[in-house]
This record gives sequence, structure tokens and C-alpha cells, in this order.
Amino acid sequence: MSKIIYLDNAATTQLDENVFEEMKPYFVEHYGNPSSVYSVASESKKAIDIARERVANSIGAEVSEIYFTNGGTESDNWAIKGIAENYVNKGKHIITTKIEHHAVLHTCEYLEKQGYEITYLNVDEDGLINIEELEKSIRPDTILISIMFANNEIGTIEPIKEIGEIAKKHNIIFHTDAVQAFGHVPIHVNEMNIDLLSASGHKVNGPKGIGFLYIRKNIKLKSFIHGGAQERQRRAGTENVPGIVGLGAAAKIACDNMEERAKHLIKQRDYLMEQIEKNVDYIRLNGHRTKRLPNNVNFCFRFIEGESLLISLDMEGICASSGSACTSGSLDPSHVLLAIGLPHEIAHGSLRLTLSHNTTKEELDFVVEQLKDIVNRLRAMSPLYED
Amino acid sequence: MSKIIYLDNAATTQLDENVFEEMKPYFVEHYGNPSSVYSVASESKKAIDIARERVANSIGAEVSEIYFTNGGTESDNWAIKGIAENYVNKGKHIITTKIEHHAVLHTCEYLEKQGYEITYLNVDEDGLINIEELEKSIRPDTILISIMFANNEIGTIEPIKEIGEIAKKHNIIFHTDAVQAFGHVPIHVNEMNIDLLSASGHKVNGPKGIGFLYIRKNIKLKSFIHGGAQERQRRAGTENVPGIVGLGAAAKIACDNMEERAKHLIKQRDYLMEQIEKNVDYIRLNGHRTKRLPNNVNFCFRFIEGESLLISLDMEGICASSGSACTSGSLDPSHVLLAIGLPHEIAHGSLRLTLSHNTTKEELDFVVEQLKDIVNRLRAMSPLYED
Amino acid sequence: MYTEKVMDHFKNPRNMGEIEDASGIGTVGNAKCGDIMRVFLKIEGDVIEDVKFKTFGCGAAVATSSMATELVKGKTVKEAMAVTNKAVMEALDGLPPVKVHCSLLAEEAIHAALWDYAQKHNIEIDGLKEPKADIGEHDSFEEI
Amino acid sequence: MYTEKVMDHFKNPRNMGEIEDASGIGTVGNAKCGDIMRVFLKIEGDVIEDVKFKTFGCGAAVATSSMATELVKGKTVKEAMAVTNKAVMEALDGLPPVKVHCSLLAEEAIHAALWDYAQKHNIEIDGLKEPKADIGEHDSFEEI
Ligand SMILES: Cc1ncc(COP(=O)(O)O)c(C=O)c1O
Ligand SMILES: Cc1ncc(COP(=O)(O)O)c(C=O)c1O
Ligand code: FES
Ligand code: FES
Repeated sequence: MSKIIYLDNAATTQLDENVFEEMKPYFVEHYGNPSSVYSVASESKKAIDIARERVANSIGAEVSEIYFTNGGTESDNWAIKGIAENYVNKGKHIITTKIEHHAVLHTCEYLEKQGYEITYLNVDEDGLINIEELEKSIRPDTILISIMFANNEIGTIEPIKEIGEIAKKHNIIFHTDAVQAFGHVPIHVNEMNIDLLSASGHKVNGPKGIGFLYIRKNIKLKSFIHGGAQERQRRAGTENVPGIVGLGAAAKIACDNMEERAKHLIKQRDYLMEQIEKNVDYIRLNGHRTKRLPNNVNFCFRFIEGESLLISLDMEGICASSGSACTSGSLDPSHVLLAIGLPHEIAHGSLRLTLSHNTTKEELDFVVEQLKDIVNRLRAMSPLYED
Repeated sequence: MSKIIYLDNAATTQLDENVFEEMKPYFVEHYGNPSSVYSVASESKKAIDIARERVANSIGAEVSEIYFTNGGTESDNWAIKGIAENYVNKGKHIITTKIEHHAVLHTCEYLEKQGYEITYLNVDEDGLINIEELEKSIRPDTILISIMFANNEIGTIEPIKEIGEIAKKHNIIFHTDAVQAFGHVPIHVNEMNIDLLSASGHKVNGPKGIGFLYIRKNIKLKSFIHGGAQERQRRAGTENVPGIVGLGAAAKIACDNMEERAKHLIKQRDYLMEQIEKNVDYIRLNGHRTKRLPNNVNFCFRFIEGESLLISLDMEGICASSGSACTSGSLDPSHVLLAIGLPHEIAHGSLRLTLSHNTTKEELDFVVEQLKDIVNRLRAMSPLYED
Repeated sequence: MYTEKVMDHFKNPRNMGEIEDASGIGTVGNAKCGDIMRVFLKIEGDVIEDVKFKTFGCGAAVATSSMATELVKGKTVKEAMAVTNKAVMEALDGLPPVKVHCSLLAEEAIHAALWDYAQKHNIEIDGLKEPKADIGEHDSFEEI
Repeated sequence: MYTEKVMDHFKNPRNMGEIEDASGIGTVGNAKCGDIMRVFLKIEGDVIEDVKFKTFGCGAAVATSSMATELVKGKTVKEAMAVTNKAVMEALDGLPPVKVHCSLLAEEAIHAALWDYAQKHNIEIDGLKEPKADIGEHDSFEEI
């Protein structure tokens, strides 16, 4: 394996060198606890303020509406459990979709055990929810709509603005898991009527172990992690200063370069899709062809099992994924692919290639070439394939 | 302010240069998601395995009993809420103390609102719990004893082994918040009959934003943060690889050097206590004189308010604290000092000086000298002080 | 966390001390934090000729004591009544939100001293009310 | 995540393919993961003269198919019956815990092919039971 071609940027991204440079002083040098009184700690405090402002700017929020967390998963847990708990007097009904990330789905399943009722909206064959179905599923006791901004497996971008309008019209709180969208597509919490938004640092060339939850100022959301008075008494625990600094830096870089990068990525993405479709048969594009993340390509290859495909690509130095990384411990086919209507054995043979802004055309050509060979080899091995 | 004398190591510590060196490769170079299939990710996976082993070794646990979290606060929340939820059929009674960190106390208060009953054990004037009172407070519906290993403000070390024996005898789960003790005093979960143990990286010269929860293997503890299958399906969220590596490295360094450092620190600590007692009057040592953390010194200075003292020390380049850093947003006098029987206005004038293994005798001498002057100045200003 | 002005007044508090033959003395305590402030006034004619304070309190308490006494010194009683905690805060270039209540301590201590003076001299001061035992009620610290 | 041996058998699977005039063919599916394996046996006398497989499954499934067929090749039927999934895993230097069930697929596929052979030739093989529709029940993946 000479060169690595990393096409799994939806799982995690490489930390940007410049982001790391910004983080560095806060490890050994400015290590003060930002909650302390003495002036040494003010370095950390100032750094957090700057990061919070950068993050707020990146989604059109106010600084006081940004709460740092440990990552997208914590943000999702906090938002959903927090609203469930706080608005239980209004009702116990939550609307979400069948294609959410496990951070949302498993949280909802947990709430079901606590007596909440969850409506899991269907999606069409491209992974889009139906706005009418959403509106019809609203009940007097609905307290929350939680719909992801963009799907992590198939890249489909949901009609967030329309969802926000429906939520607003019915006076229901709207949370969106924007872990995959943040830094990749424009987000404006006010224009989109988003009340709560989850995001994670390591998906936008920021550090791992840091994320944030945007909480619109009128929303009552109690603590999920109890303890000290950090984050305006809403999220306890000594602040991860370097992490926060890194998240702020990554948010800024991602937003400053978003337009340019997206344009480039979409070109690359469409080229890759085209080449795969030209060179391999018995395949199916997963996710919407245009309403999709600029860096996401996802295909099913019939008669082939995903892990074999991944290992074979890995042997050629290509990092890809089948379903999401965090489900790799599980053996079930992706719930997202089942939700867009794929039968079990086809859902098993999916491949997700997620590009970075540094991915080159040469790399993509190499991937297509390898993919062609590997698919042929595995199909020859498959009892399902008759040629 | 020429030189900084940092005596607030209970709030947070400086990241060890060597720890940072071990972390570095996992930021930009080995950034793979450890849950991924491809071999590039195995670097992260291996690094996590090593860190987990180091942490396990440091408390005499098995590797499979260590679960990485975002910090001490999350560990405390998880342990207590998790047991409360899982063992609710057995009962709703929890025993803790009046001097726990807010991460434990506020979690218990949250549970009280959910209908749990909490017994807050008293402590004596040194901050020690009474074993007999503990045993008497056990009821048939007691599901958890949560008592801190060592107190973060006054440094008192609780009789953990005796508590563990009582818990075992009555077949009750025993959690200890060891955030201040971990890496500073010997911990052995089996010898001490500890079932759950919380610790945090940044208190032992490790990174911020990482900690762990030890969960004895027979303990049923469900997820607190729901989502992906990380940490053996018990703690979801993409792993903070550099953080985990740093925690492992810090744990190893702390444990390898514990004996030597503790010996040195105790000498320094006792010297500082002696010098303060010799040079300033109307003071009171808080916490047990010998059953205390090797690096903790805590005094009350009568007629003086804590913040004024801190700011004055800060003006001389000395970083110290009054109560815990995370309560600095609050105006209440320390609940710990009230619990050891101090009246309100005396509790207000406390000073915590927590040493590092790098603190020198010269620094301590300078601190004592400054402290003397500052106390005199502030007392001259105090309407409570008549000389 | 504090402005330079606050730090200056904390470091070099103006008018710190006592006045032996004070015309009025006021002591107030803050229910919120337990801190205490005492103000001594020397009033001649209608003018505050001298003022001193003693404070057991946080940095903001010390600084606002210092600034408030500066602001009333040499003023008439009526002018002194116009020195609100807001005016003191502004003169200090502001205080952090959790410290706003500390500035009330200074205002109330001066009012209490004026009340003491008025009682002793049997006069009435426009707008002055009997000081409460503490000033914890009308603080503006916002809890989330 | 896989041992070198597993990777070797995945990369260069032994006995991959079909046998046109097989004495017995067995196809099994794994309820746990939906994967499928088919084994072709060529038995002469009592000896497995040739064996081939086709697998739709994960890396472990391919590698265990390859190793299992290697282990039974040239063996008597009785000897082949002794080739358990444990033996296959050992020969591969182990599998990760979540992949143990994949090795069962190989064992069951061989048993299914032997069953097919026995049915066709109307013989009975000691210890051989009729294959189940799937093998999902007795997997050893531990869920927490
Ligand atoms: C859509 C979505 N939500 C939530 C998460 C969880 O984020 P994290 O792993 O940073 O906790 C992820 C990524 O794993 C994701 O893709
Ligand atoms: C005893 C104790 N428990 C818990 C915590 C919380 O740890 P962290 O801030 O790392 O979440 C601390 C420190 O702040 C502590 O001293
Ligand atoms: S906190 Fe008491 S006066 Fe400021
Ligand atoms: S996961 Fe299906 S055989 Fe391995």
C-alpha cells in the first residue's frame, strides 16, 4: 500500500494543520481553567469567546445561543432528551424520520421506553421526507420535530426551510442534526426557523471530542450533564479549551471557503458518480442526485457484500465505508438503505465514498479502476451472481 | 507580573509535555475513525487499546472495565443516573455526602426531582464521613452509595476501603468520584471494593475534555449518551483519539511517579501549612491535617473575603482559588466549608493552594510573604476586623 | 474579568478607613453573598466634607465602595442622592453581570449613612427611605 | 481487525468456484447478517476429492469458506465432520468476537452439502443433522 486515498470524510476528517496550529498554545502554555478568577485564566476565557463567536457567525446565531458539547452525539442526546423532559406537560409526542443517525434514533428509542411516542417519518426512494406527511403527523401533544439536515450515509439534504416553516406555523420546537451539513452547506438558523442544531468538530476538519448545540434563546432546555456552572450553567464540566478553539477555527475556515469548496466538490462528486455508472453495471445510486451533500457518493453494488468490498478497497489503499462507521460493530444492513426501499441483500452491498476538498481527479480515476476489478472479482465469488 | 506561580492544580493542571508528544500524531497524521474497517484506522484503534490498558493498570482494573468519557462530570452523571435508572425496581434511595463535587450533588438533586430519595451524609470538622452513620443510613431500598475519594476543596481523603467493605457487606453498589485522587494516591478497585469510579484527564497533567468511568464487570449500567456502538455499545460518539491517548499517557506517568511525587509534595505541603500558620493569625486549616491529598492546602482567613484575596494574589502573579473553580460563577459560600461547620462569613474567606510536583520551596516562600501583606491590607479594610 | 478602572480602585481604594466623629454611619449587608460595607459621612452644612468606607467583600465591592465615596465627596446631600449604583458602575467602565448586585451595596451603604445622619439631626432627605436590613431583594443577577 | 491468515485467505481464496457434477451441494444463509454461502463437494468412495465454494459475505465469511474447504479437502467424510468452526477459526489464528458467527456459516455449509450427498446416496452420516434454514440461533455474538 503506497499511497492512501481517504474517501471516508463523512466518518471523520483530517484535522486541518492551521486549526491544529491555533489549538497548540492551549495545551501546555495557556492551560488555565477558564472559570478561574486570576488573569492567567483569561487567555483561555478569551479564546473560548472568540471560538463561540466564530461558531455563532457560521450559522447566523447569537453568541449566547452556542453551547459547547463533547460532540454531535451529546448534542443530539441533550436536545432531544432535554425537550422531552422540559415539555412533558405539553405532551409526549416527537416526530423524527426513519433515516436519522443512531444518536437520534437510539435516543428516541430510549424515550419510547420512558413512555414517549415517536413518529418515524418515511422517506421516498431518494431519502427525502414528505412535507405533507410531516404536517399530518403533527398532533396537539407534539413537542418536538427532529429531522436531520443532511443524511450521513446517502447525503440527501432534507427540505429544512420548509420543515422550519411547518414547525413554526404549528408552534413546535424544531431540532436538526446538522453534523454532516455544518460547514458544508449554508445554514442560517433564523431564516430556516431552526430552534436547536447539533454539530460536531471532527466532521469539518476540526478536532474530535468537541461539538456544539445551538439553542434558540427562548427555548427552555435544562442541563443534560449536571455539575459546575460552565456554559452559562447549562453544560457542566471543565471546558475543553483546545477543542473549543479548534472547533471555532474549523468553523471559520469551513465557512470562509464553503462556496469555493462546494463548487469544486460537486464537480468532483458528479464526475465520480458518472465514472462509476459508466464502468460498473448492476448498481444503484443511493440518495438524491442533486439535493445531496457536495462530497457524498453512495452506490449499491448488487450481489456483493459491503465489508468484502471495503477490505478489498483497503488493500489498494482506498478508505471507504459501507453504512456509517459507528454501525460497523453491528451486522444489520443500514436502516437508511432499508428506509429508501432497498431489499436486505442489496442494502448489504453499499459503498459510501465521501470526498474532501483535497481529493484529486487522479485519485478518483484510480478508485474507479480498482472498483471495477474488485466488483468483478467479488461477483465471481458470489453465489447470487450468474453471468 | 513577571513570573507566574500556579497553585491551582486542583482546578486544572498543565498538560505534561511528554503527554502532548504522545498525543500529537493522532491529530493530523493518524486521524482515522477507530470504528472503521480499513487498516489506516487501526492506528487509532491500537492507540486506544494501549491507553485503555494503561488506565486499567493504574487502578487495578481489567481493560474491559474502562469506558472513556468526556470528563469527570460526565462520568459522575453517567454512574449515578445510570444506576438510578437501572436499579429503580430495587429502590430509589441513594446515599452520598454533603461535600461532594457539584457534578455529584447536582445530579442527585436532579434525581430528587424525579422522585429519588437522597441521604446526604454529614462530615466531621475535618471533612470525614462517619462509617457508623453510613451503615445506619442504609435501607432495604438503597441502590447506591456515592462517596468521593478525596475532596476537591479541602483535600480530605475519605475512608474508601471501609466504605467499600460496608457496601459489599450490604450488597450495595459503590461509586466513588476519584477525580482529585486519581494519579495522586494509590487506588485499587478490587482491594477497595469499588464498583464504579470517575476520573478526569486534566487533573493529572493530561488533556481537558477526556475522562473515564470504571464499571465493574458485573454491574448493569445502561448508556447515558445514546447513539453509535462505540465503547462496547455503552458510550456513543466518535472517540476522541488524541484525548484518549493523552489520558492513557498521563495515567501512566502519574502512577509510575506517584510514590516519589507524593513524598515530595507532602513535604512541600506541610512546609507551606507550617509557614502560613507561623506568619498569619486568625486562620483555620480546613480539611484533615494528614488524611489529605499530598498537594492540597486550604485555610480560612477571618475577616477577609475570598475573591479579594484571590485578586490580590493574582496581582502578585499567584494563581489560587477559593472554593472550586466551577462555582466561581456562584456567590454562595462553599457548601464544603459549611458542611465542616464554618459559619457563613468565615467560609467566605477561604483560600485553596494546590501544588504541583514542580512547585519549588522558593515559590512557597514568596507566596507566604505576599499572603502576609495581603491579609494585613484586606483586614485593615474590613469592617469586621478590630485590631 | 474586571475593567482596568475596577482593578485600579481595588488596588488603591480611595477613602478607605473610618471617620471618628462621623455625622452618619451606615452598615449594610448583602443577603445574596453575605458581604458587608460600612460608610462614614462627615457632613457640614449640606455638604459631604468627608467620606470613608470599610468593606468586607469581593473585588467589585471594594472598587464600588471606593468609586461611590469618590463620587459623593464634596457633593451636597441632594447631589449625593443622585449617585446611583448605575452611575458608579458607569464610572468604573462596567461590571460583569454577576457583580451588579455588589454595586448596590455601595449605594445602599451611602443611603444608610445619610439616613443615620438624618435621624440624628432630625431632618428629612428627599427620596431617602429607611434602609432595609439587607439589599438582597432587588439585585439583578440573572439565574438561568 | 483481521489476522494475516484471514487476510491471506480473503485475498487469495482457496477452492473458490463451482463443481459441475458435485456429489453434494449445500447452501446456507445467516439470519444474523443475511450472508450466504454455497459449498460443492465431490466425494469419491468416502473421501472428499474436491470441494469448492461461493460466498456472499464479509471478509471473515470468505476467509472461513476458504480455510474450511482447505481443511476438509482430501479428508474422509468422518474426518470432515470433525472440522468445526472452532477448528477453522484456530487455523485462521482467530476472528474478532463479532465475527465468530461467520465461521459457523462455513461449518454449516459443509454440513449442508454433506447432508445433500447423504440424501442423494441414501446414507447416514454419524452426527449429521438436517440443516436448518439458517444458522442465526446458535451464534455467539455477545450483546451488551
Ligand atoms: C448525522 C450524524 N449525527 C450525529 C453524529 C455523531 O457525531 P459524533 O460522532 O461527533 O458524536 C454523526 C457522526 O458520527 C452523524 O453523521
Ligand atoms: C471531585 C471532582 N469531581 C468532579 C469534577 C469534574 O471534573 P471535570 O471538570 O473534568 O468534568 C471535579 C473537577 O472539576 C472534581 O474536583
Ligand atoms: S460578591 Fe458580595 S459584594 Fe460582590
Ligand atoms: S457478517 Fe455475515 S458472514 Fe460475516
